[in-house]
Amino acid sequence: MSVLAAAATAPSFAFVIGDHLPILQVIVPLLGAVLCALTRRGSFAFAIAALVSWSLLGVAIMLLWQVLGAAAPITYYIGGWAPPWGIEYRVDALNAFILVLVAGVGAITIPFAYRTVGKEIDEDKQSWFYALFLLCLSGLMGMAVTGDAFNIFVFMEVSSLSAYALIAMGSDRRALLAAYQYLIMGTIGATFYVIGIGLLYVVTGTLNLADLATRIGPAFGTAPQPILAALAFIVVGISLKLALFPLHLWLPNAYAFAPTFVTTFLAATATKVAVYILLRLYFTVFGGAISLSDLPIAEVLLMLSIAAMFIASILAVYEDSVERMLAYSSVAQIGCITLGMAIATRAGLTGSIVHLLNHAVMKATLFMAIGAVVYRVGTSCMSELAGIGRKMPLTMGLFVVAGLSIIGVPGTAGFISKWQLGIGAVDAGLWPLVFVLVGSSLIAVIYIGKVVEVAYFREPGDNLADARDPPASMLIPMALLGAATIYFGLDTTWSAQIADTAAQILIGGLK
Amino acid sequence: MTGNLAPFLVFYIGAALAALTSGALRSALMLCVPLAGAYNLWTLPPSTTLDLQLLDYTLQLVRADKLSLLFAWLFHLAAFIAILFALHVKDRTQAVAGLVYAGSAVGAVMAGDLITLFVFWEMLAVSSVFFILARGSAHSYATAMRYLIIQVASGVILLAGILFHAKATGSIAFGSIGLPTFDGSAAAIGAWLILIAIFIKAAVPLFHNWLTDAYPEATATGTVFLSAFTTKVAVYALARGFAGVDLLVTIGTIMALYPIFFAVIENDLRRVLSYSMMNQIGFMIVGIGIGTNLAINGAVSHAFNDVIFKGLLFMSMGAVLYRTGTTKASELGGLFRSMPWTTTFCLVGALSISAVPLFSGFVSKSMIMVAAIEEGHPLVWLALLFASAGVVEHAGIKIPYFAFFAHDSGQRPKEAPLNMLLAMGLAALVCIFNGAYPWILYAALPFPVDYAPFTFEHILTQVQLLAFAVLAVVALHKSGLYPDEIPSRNIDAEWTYRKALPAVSGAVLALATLTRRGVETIGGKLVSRIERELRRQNGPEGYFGRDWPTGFMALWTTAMLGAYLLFAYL
Amino acid sequence: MQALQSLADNYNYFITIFLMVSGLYIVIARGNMIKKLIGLAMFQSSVYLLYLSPGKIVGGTAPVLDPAFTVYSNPLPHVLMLTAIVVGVATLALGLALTVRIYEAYGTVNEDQIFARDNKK
Amino acid sequence: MAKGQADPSSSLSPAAAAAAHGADGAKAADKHAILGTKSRDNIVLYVLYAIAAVSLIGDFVIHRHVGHPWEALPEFYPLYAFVSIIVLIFSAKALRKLVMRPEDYYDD
Repeated sequence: MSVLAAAATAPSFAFVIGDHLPILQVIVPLLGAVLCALTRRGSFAFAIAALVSWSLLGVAIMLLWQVLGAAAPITYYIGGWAPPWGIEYRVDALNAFILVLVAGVGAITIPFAYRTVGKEIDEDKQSWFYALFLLCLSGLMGMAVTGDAFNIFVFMEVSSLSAYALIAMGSDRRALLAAYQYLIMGTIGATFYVIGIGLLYVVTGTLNLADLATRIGPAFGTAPQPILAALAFIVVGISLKLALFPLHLWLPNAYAFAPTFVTTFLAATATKVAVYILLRLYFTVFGGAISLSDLPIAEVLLMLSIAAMFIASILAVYEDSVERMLAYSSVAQIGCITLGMAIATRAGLTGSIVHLLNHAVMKATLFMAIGAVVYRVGTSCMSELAGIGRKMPLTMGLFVVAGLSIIGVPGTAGFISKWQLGIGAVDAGLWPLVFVLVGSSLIAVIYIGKVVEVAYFREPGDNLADARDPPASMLIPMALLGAATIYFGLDTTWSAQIADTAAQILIGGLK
Repeated sequence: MTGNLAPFLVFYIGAALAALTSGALRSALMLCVPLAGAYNLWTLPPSTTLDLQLLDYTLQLVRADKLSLLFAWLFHLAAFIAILFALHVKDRTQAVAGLVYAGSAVGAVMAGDLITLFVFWEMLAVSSVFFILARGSAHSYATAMRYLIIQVASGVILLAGILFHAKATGSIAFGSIGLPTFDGSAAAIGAWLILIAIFIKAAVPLFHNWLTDAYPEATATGTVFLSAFTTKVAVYALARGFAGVDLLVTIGTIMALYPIFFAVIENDLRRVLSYSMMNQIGFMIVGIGIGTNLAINGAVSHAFNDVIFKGLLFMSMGAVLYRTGTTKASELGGLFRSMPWTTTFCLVGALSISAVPLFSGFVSKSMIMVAAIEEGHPLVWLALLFASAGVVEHAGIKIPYFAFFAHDSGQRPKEAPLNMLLAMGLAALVCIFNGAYPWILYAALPFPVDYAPFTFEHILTQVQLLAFAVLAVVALHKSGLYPDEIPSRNIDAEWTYRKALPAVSGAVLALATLTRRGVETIGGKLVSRIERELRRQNGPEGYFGRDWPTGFMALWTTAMLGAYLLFAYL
Repeated sequence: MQALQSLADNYNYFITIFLMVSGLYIVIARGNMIKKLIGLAMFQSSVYLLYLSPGKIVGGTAPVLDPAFTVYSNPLPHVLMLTAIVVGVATLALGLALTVRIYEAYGTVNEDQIFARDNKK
Repeated sequence: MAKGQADPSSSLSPAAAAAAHGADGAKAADKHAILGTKSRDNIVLYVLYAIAAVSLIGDFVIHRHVGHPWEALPEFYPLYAFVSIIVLIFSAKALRKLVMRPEDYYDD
């Protein structure tokens, strides 16, 4: 409220905008989507999408700035209705961080869309494509910004429905099946979530997250079981959305057959926002009210995370399609993130949160690099990419940089995450997890190594005759995120330190 | 760092340039890299550091103190000699790998913190493997992969250790770590993990087989590079982190003894040298374990001398391999007739490693011996005396004898190429110079040297030892009791993972599949079987990898929900 | 007897659970994609009941302020479910559209046959 | 391929073999001489003997600072070295029985 109060005393334009930043995160892409849908030319739609993404990043950064400067979370009441009756948007360091992450990935990768969409999507569908992209973006931003449990569901469905449609636009017919499967699983996940929220509403009578956190405790005393059931529904529902092993089965095909840009964007953002929701509900809402050991969620999460880090990594080793390989690698990396959650200490959560960012950055780079290869060569099958490193030196160079980060080589962002998670594990006395982290990195050496071997140590075949680095519009986003991979490996002011603040918020509310 | 580059960067830049050039230009450029590096090192202001902030830690990319500078100088010298020796090789990969490898070694010894050390530790592993791969045979490929796995594993263990160490001490600075008793605390786990990682890299017995496996398999010039850096970085790391740890005295003694028995009966002369290398590192580790100023000085100076004389011996064997295509004692002999220079240089190396007075081994090894006896380790001292006699036998006599003298094999290969001779000559010169005038080396040692090598007493002791060791060999020869060179393969600890492990797991697997053709005999088969099994389960068609119907996914979800609900209502 | 009584008292919840479980079962067990979607729709419908039944108060009226009434139903679940119904309709529509496209591409809407056709290729 | 254990007749070292064939004449001796001719071999051996002998005397001339009681024993070092080598060689020969395998032992 402090910001609103300040606005009342000094009603300049800048302050008016400053007051409404949270809602702008949702409204701008939503309006952009409508505009895109109205245009009939792909390039117009692209221009709108690019403008929206860039301005969204600006807004998100301003919001983060405000939050870091403010003592309390920034709140915003939709339509002026005060919570718990009205919908409240509530931004603290954690979701401001997520907002910047999502908006940042959107803004940096959007130029990449221009060429790939031009090639992969029919001209008459391009404006729809961008409209869907902006809808998806709006949904993801909405999930991150809102402080209302049911509102999360709505935005989850906005982003998911548009994601299904986007995936279905892939050129391979298998994209349709992947989208269908994702739709069924996504809907089950979302429905589980909404069932959980419904149960909570029945026992507490509120949907506001902050309000829930205070009311669950008393309600738990009278009726513990509905609340535990709600927790179970919510955790499983969101686990599906974030592709927690073994609920990840929808993910590889969805990522492999979606249009390149969609893969890049979703891989970097969709699962991350789902993780955020889980963190928020598990720690802030439930953790503040009940003892988290009433359900063995941390234990199950720990086991599944370890399984993900190993099994999914090994799956990645045996994939011939680099896109599917990266998809499995994502499942493994999500395992790293949930591992930090399961450790549930400040250091572990810092590892989780910083890995949200770092993984988004490096996986987006990898998917863009391989997308550029697909753009030039038409396939991502390793058997047909021998010698690609010599034909597309910049692209594959960036692939290697991001690959090193996946492995966790010092000097890259991946190392920071792994290190932080390792510290978290030692801190919590779970030191065998250090070997789990290190072991899964070793497997990552193998699958990244396979690509490097194919790309650099073999003679290029005839099918690569006219392969060359992609145009600047694709190369620059790649290079930016590649540079970010290194930057976040060297300077952690904007990653680990904010993540630490966010982890403190999560841990601080624990009962 | 005014106007100076970080020392490792000189090599890395050189490697980049070597990747872009070819022919004589590249050769010239490569020779210039260690020279430029040396100039850079010379002008480096004293106690320079280069810091970088990471998380809550300070990375110290460069730390110049006496210990690190000595090793840095050594590696520059070794790199120059090895590059000169390999100058005729027209292989870009080996050229680049060599410079990266040398640069990583320099980087590792100048690293002021453990994370930087780890980075270079892994860089050493990755860059050095190309020398084994470059041999180009299926055999060397398998060897290279075994080598790489062990080396990378060492790095990974190091990283895990660093994590615990950092957690326990709150610092990643690479100083004295010491070895607390193992009580399960983070500090103890960290120290032990780091120590084990270093042991692997130092080829301590039972962790050593990558060395005797890989070094004889590398190219003629590659082994010269390999012999110079990896293990000496490990020695440096021990000296820095674990000086004065009692365990090292025991381990070093075992390490000095264990390989000499194998060296006597080994037929491949480059493998003999590999065993000899372990033996010499054993001496150094004893010195580090004793931990007094004299002992550390001895260990460090012996590391310096060992790189040069062992490099010289490997070079002479490399020249033999280059000219005759083999280093098997049973196929060589009498080469001194056509390779007189190589023979001479080899003899200088042999005299140096045998610690003959006025050759370099004498001025450094005796320091360790004296320290051992002065610090009250009589058994260690006796064992090291025994090992010294063994060195005379396998490195002082066996290597030159079977390659260049012995019975005439009838081969009359050409003398080694000029660049090889120059490289060997330079190394021989350093051996003699350090042996006859050790004061410059002594001045560079980490602690002030209060030791006089050339007393009558020391010289007499050494001459007696040497003369009667040689006499014993001659006597055994004359009486026909000396073991013949037999084309053979001696199994060593690698047997456990190349034979026993596969056999055991093969047996287990055979039980499962009942009628497999008996117990598997070689590691490759096992690996491929495990691999096949993994692929069957995890490949694109495998259980987890295949496409699943939506219903199956939904079932998993429901099962998970059911499990949670069960917990909730129980 | 008491069990029967509680069954009768909470019949709305049992209908909800029945719908939920049978909807999920159809999603799991049926290979036909349209049937799967129908199952999914049933599954979602159960949620509407879950929210609405506690919101309805017996004897309560619509929440329009009038001095004649003092007992109102909770309007919020109704509003929420309006949104959920919209979401459900959109999901179903998108799912059916995808099924149509799949039928065009594969000539079948049976998942097993689709797998068979993809693997043959 | 396995040669098995060396049988006694073939285990003669080249030097010993040279000694055994010494009577065959200068040419044969040249072939088996280590340094080309028998006389060169002998010079080296005589030098070695001389050094050994002188070093034995040294023990009585030069005062040794004793760090270990055994060092005070007369001719400790020569004896220790000589015995060491004998022990070493015989242990190594025994070791051979344990570890020696055909050259292609690890190959497929």
